[in-house]
Amino acid sequence: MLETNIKPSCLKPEIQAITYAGSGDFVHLYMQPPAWGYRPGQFVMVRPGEWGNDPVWPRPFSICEKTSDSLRLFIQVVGRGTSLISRLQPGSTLDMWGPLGNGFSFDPDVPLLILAGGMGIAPFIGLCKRHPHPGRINFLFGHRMGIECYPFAELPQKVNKTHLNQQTAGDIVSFQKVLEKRIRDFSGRGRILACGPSPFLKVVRKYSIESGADTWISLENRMACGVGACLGCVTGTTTGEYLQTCTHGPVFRADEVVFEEDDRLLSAKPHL
Amino acid sequence: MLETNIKPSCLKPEIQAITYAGSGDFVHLYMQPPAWGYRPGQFVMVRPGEWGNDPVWPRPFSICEKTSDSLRLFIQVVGRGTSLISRLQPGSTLDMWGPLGNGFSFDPDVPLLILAGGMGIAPFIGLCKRHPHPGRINFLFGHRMGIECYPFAELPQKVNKTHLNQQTAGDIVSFQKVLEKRIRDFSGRGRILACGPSPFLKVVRKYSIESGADTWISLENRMACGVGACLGCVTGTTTGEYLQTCTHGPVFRADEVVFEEDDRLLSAKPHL
Amino acid sequence: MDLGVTLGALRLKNPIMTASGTFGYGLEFTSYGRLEELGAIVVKGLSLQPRKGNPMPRIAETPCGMLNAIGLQNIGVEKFLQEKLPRLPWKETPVVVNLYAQKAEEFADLAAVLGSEPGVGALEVNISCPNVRQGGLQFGQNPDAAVRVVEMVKKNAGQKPVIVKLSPNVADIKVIAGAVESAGADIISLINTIGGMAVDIRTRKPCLANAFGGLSGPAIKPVALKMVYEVCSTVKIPVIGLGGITSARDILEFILVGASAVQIGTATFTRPDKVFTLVNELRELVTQLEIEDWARFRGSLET
Amino acid sequence: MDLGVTLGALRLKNPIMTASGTFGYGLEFTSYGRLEELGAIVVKGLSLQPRKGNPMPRIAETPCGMLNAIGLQNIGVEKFLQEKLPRLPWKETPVVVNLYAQKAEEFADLAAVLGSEPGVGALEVNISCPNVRQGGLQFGQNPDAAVRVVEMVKKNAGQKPVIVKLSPNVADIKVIAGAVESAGADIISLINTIGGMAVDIRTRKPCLANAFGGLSGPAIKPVALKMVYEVCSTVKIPVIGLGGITSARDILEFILVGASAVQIGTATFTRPDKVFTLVNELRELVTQLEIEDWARFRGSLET
Ligand SMILES: Cc1cc2nc3c(=O)[nH]c(=O)nc-3n(C[C@H](O)[C@H](O)[C@H](O)COP(=O)(O)OP(=O)(O)OC[C@H]3O[C@@H](n4cnc5c(N)ncnc54)[C@H](O)[C@@H]3O)c2cc1C
Ligand SMILES: Cc1cc2nc3c(=O)[nH]c(=O)nc-3n(C[C@H](O)[C@H](O)[C@H](O)COP(=O)(O)OP(=O)(O)OC[C@H]3O[C@@H](n4cnc5c(N)ncnc54)[C@H](O)[C@@H]3O)c2cc1C
Ligand SMILES: Cc1cc2nc3c(=O)[nH]c(=O)nc-3n(C[C@H](O)[C@H](O)[C@H](O)COP(=O)(O)O)c2cc1C
Ligand SMILES: Cc1cc2nc3c(=O)[nH]c(=O)nc-3n(C[C@H](O)[C@H](O)[C@H](O)COP(=O)(O)O)c2cc1C
Ligand code: FES
Ligand code: FES
Repeated sequence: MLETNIKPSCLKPEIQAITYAGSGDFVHLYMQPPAWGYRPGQFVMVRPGEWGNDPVWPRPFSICEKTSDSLRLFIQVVGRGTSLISRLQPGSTLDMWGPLGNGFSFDPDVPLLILAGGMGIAPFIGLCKRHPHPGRINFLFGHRMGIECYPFAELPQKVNKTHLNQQTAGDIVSFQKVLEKRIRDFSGRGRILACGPSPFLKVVRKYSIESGADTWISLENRMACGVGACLGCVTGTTTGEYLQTCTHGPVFRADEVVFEEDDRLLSAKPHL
Repeated sequence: MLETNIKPSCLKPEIQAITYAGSGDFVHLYMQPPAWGYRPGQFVMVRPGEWGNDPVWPRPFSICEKTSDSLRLFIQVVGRGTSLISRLQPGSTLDMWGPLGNGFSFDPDVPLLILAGGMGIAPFIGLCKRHPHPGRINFLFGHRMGIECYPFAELPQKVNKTHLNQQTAGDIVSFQKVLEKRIRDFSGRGRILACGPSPFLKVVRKYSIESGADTWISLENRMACGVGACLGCVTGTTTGEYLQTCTHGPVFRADEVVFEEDDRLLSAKPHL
Repeated sequence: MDLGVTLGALRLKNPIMTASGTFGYGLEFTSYGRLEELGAIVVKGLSLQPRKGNPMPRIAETPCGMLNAIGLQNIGVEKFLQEKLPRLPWKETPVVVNLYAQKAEEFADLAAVLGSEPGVGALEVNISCPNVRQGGLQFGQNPDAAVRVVEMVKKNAGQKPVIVKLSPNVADIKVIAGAVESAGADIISLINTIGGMAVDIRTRKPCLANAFGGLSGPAIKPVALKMVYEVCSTVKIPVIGLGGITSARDILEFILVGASAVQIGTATFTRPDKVFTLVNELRELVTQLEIEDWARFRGSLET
Repeated sequence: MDLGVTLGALRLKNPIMTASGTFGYGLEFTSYGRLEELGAIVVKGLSLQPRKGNPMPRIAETPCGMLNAIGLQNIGVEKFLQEKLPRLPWKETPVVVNLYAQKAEEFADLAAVLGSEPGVGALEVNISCPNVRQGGLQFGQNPDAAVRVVEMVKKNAGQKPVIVKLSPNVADIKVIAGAVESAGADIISLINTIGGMAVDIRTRKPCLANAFGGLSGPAIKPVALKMVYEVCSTVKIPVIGLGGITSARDILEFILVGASAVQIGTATFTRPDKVFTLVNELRELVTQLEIEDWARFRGSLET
């Protein structure tokens, strides 16, 4: 699973296709494939050429999958930027740089428990498809929209997968119970990888620390540069530092990061 | 020729079609037709919904033609706004208000000499097509790009028309000579209507004043509101006032307006 | 919820006012909406005598904003009172007259003319225009000069509420806000435009004949929001917030930091019925967010 | 044409510098371009001791711009000199160290540490950070305090050119520019960010943990251009212009109003190779406009 050619570059790929799943808010964006390889959990920064001066920032997206034909992102429309992206036309170009961040690291021979919340499924599509032993993967997926919105069905047959719909407050409580049980049961048997909205990651982190599980979580902090320069995306760590999520992460050991009291970032987060 | 229902309104028409003539820089934009009538020389302000916060201003365009099927604008790409407009897709919507300004007024029974420079042809397409006696129209058209870029061939057969290509400095000089001769010859025989870039209008104005011709020119000042409120589009008049081009114009008697020494507006004007 | 707000003696049926200079004399917009539905109409800055304004070009587009240097072209206060005001629905919607003068005494004279006009709902004293050589910033950047103007206007304005419009072109907005409050201002409005410039590298000339202009539009919203917040934390009188507002969300942002009402300026150029549609959008958003009354929402920002 | 410019003792192979805080320590960008091709590299603001910076969130997007309140997180000057500077191509491209301190004495100490470092091309004294409680604007808004800092830095900086970076959050930029020139500044750079704020109407909290932040990006270009023009008309020392630059055209606009060089800040976030590609774009535009030398083009604006 270790890629050797992971030198990031800044490209101007053309959009090959845009498809929608379940609703117009769930977008699969296919672009000309870059020359680089990547590690699942790494991401790219994307900024369509036509944005001109507004919005100023690019938007970070996990690399969902890369084949010899294309690079694919899986994007949910949650605000202005993603809404503009969802209306792009094939043939138009993007500014794109990556692969960025550290990505998930794991031993393919060791069992994996993957915990994905909503759009947190994106990096695991490529991961599971490329995994040499998909039978060693346990996959728990929590989602709020209909399952047809997510590429859940694409996960290899052999992956041991469950999905849980969360519509009501009751659903969320029972999902958290399932999460707790799975984490406790799995602790000591392999590595746990988690990606999803911050409230979800907070819960995963809590149970992981309590049960001493070897859990790695991928953060979705707001980002401006993606390359470690602006210090806008930092996360607090247990050593009392602020580390750039874009370069030191987005994947951190669950017990290494601190979620600040301040939950402004989370409050408006619509995707799970 | 007098329209009765000219009450402006603010609409959100859908784009029906975009076609290009001669080059991708010459755009015919067809929209759902508004309920109002208009007078040739009137214009609309247009701002695509997707512009968000940037660019801030709408863009003014002469009403090229209105049929029961559609409202049509003829637009040359000269900068950021027109470039964005040229890439709009059918089905997307625009904020549009109009009809604005005074438009050309003339007696259909009196001969007309129309002088159009470049995109200044736009308002005259509808005018000539609706004119009850096109045989009474003399049409002189100066253009810099190939004639296939302009809807010149659409002018009714009976219109007595000439076009002159201006590629070189020499062409411009000889075009100005033709202009002078035509204006002098026509003076006293009817009304002259002119539309085009400011350097062209300056020349038309000069010869018209010299020969005492009854000439009306349509100005293309930069506009923000289009409704007389911002005072950003004013033109100096011989009475020493500043009048809003968008409401008191865009059509003025040639001897009524003053072109300010300051030619900042003109300098960057690419369209003739 | 009732959208109405009260700013001292000034009662508005909703917090949405037009911003001076972007809504003409109001009558330009009758084709696009019902003036009666607005919170208030603020008209173009008026001076004692008509003014011709600055030479052209007067406006330039900038990223998410614009520069203007109109130079306060206006028909003069008399002509306004005779020809425009009677045609405005001032009984239903307060008409606020924005005042411009070059000397404190002239401001006082304007106030005297307007103070007894039944159709005038309030005076807005513009001590913040960056586009005129005299009488703009010299008051807005100088607390003592500002105090003098405000005191003189107050003396002549009769019962009319006096709004003082502040300039953002200062190091600390709280100082001038405190000064005009102590001088007797009934209401503060801010911000006016921020000084700016645009140039053309081909002609090597400024894009505006006046060289400098005032920056407005969405670009300046963060600056406006901060200053409105600071002023609201400083003064006790009601504050009208403006600068780059384009949406109902923007309006609530200004109220959240403490404004009692807002003004819509450059956004009017994006669509002439903008200010009218905002009234409905605001009503919907307030319902959606379950805001129950302005008093509890206003200034409820947690810091 | 040779794009090289000379700012007193500072020679750049082209006028394009990076802006402090938007280019990290430079090394973050080696995958995206050759640092050797830049006019100069200005690194993140450094203090004597490492700083943790402000709590999160620290950044917010705004129309055509952004707010930041990083709070000068940095690794401290010593670590920079040991771990970063040796890996930068300082022989080919001057490395400018941006200084932050809370007291004039600390600025002097920083200058003493850096003054004898061969790898340091110039010092940029940041007296304009709006995001820290102490040591930012208290110098940048107060000519006397600014003069004191500049004099103390100059005393310790040896032969290194001292750039003083000004804040736009003042009533009259010419006053502070004149003061720092008279205090011995070799070069002035401006503008730093404009104070601003963003709030979230749902959570009713500021979007930044620090409540206030600094506004940067295209939104502020007109403000920057005006202030650079004003400073260039006031002082005799070279001026570095910045604020919202995203294109070669923007660069020429700043040079047209008098700047000798420019810095690229927020635009770097739109594409990490931006500053590198701008060098080529500038070369092309200069050729297209038939600009023959900087000396004749610089400050040639006709007003
Ligand atoms: C490493 C990483 C990987 C990600 N992978 C995916 C993915 O595969 N698919 C996907 O749909 N989304 C992904 N996201 C989230 C995605 O970047 C945001 O949803 C997107 O930037 C929102 O942009 P917007 O303009 O539509 O929203 P905005 O209108 O800007 O804001 C809407 C909401 O999104 C949050 N947000 C805004 N910008 C960012 C940002 N730059 N980073 C994080 N949150 C932001 C805001 O706080 C707000 O709550 C990822 C984020 C990170 C950091
Ligand atoms: C009453 C009127 C009728 C017009 N009719 C037509 C028409 O039928 N077809 C057509 O192609 N063009 C017409 N124009 C001109 C058209 O409005 C401008 O070409 C357009 O606004 C340029 O927008 P931009 O963003 O592409 O250019 P920018 O990038 O903004 O600027 C490019 C050039 O256009 C000039 N310009 C910019 N904005 C305006 C503006 N609002 N008004 C005038 N000039 C401007 C600038 O000074 C600059 O020289 C008309 C203008 C007016 C005032
Ligand atoms: C074209 C124009 C003309 C203006 N004229 C005036 C004026 O006469 N008096 C005044 O107090 N403010 C005037 N202003 C400032 C606005 O009222 C407002 O303070 C500023 O534009 C910021 O708000 P906005 O961003 O919503 O436009 C003018 C602004 C513009 C754009
Ligand atoms: C994220 C960020 C961090 C910054 N950090 C610093 C800093 O450490 N020191 C400094 O002098 N300026 C700092 N600035 C200000 C920039 O150097 C620059 O003055 C400002 O952003 C305006 O330029 P721009 O519009 O091109 O970004 C920072 C700006 C941003 C956006
Ligand atoms: S996004 Fe800039 S440091 Fe991470
Ligand atoms: S464009 Fe606003 S007054 Fe004419």
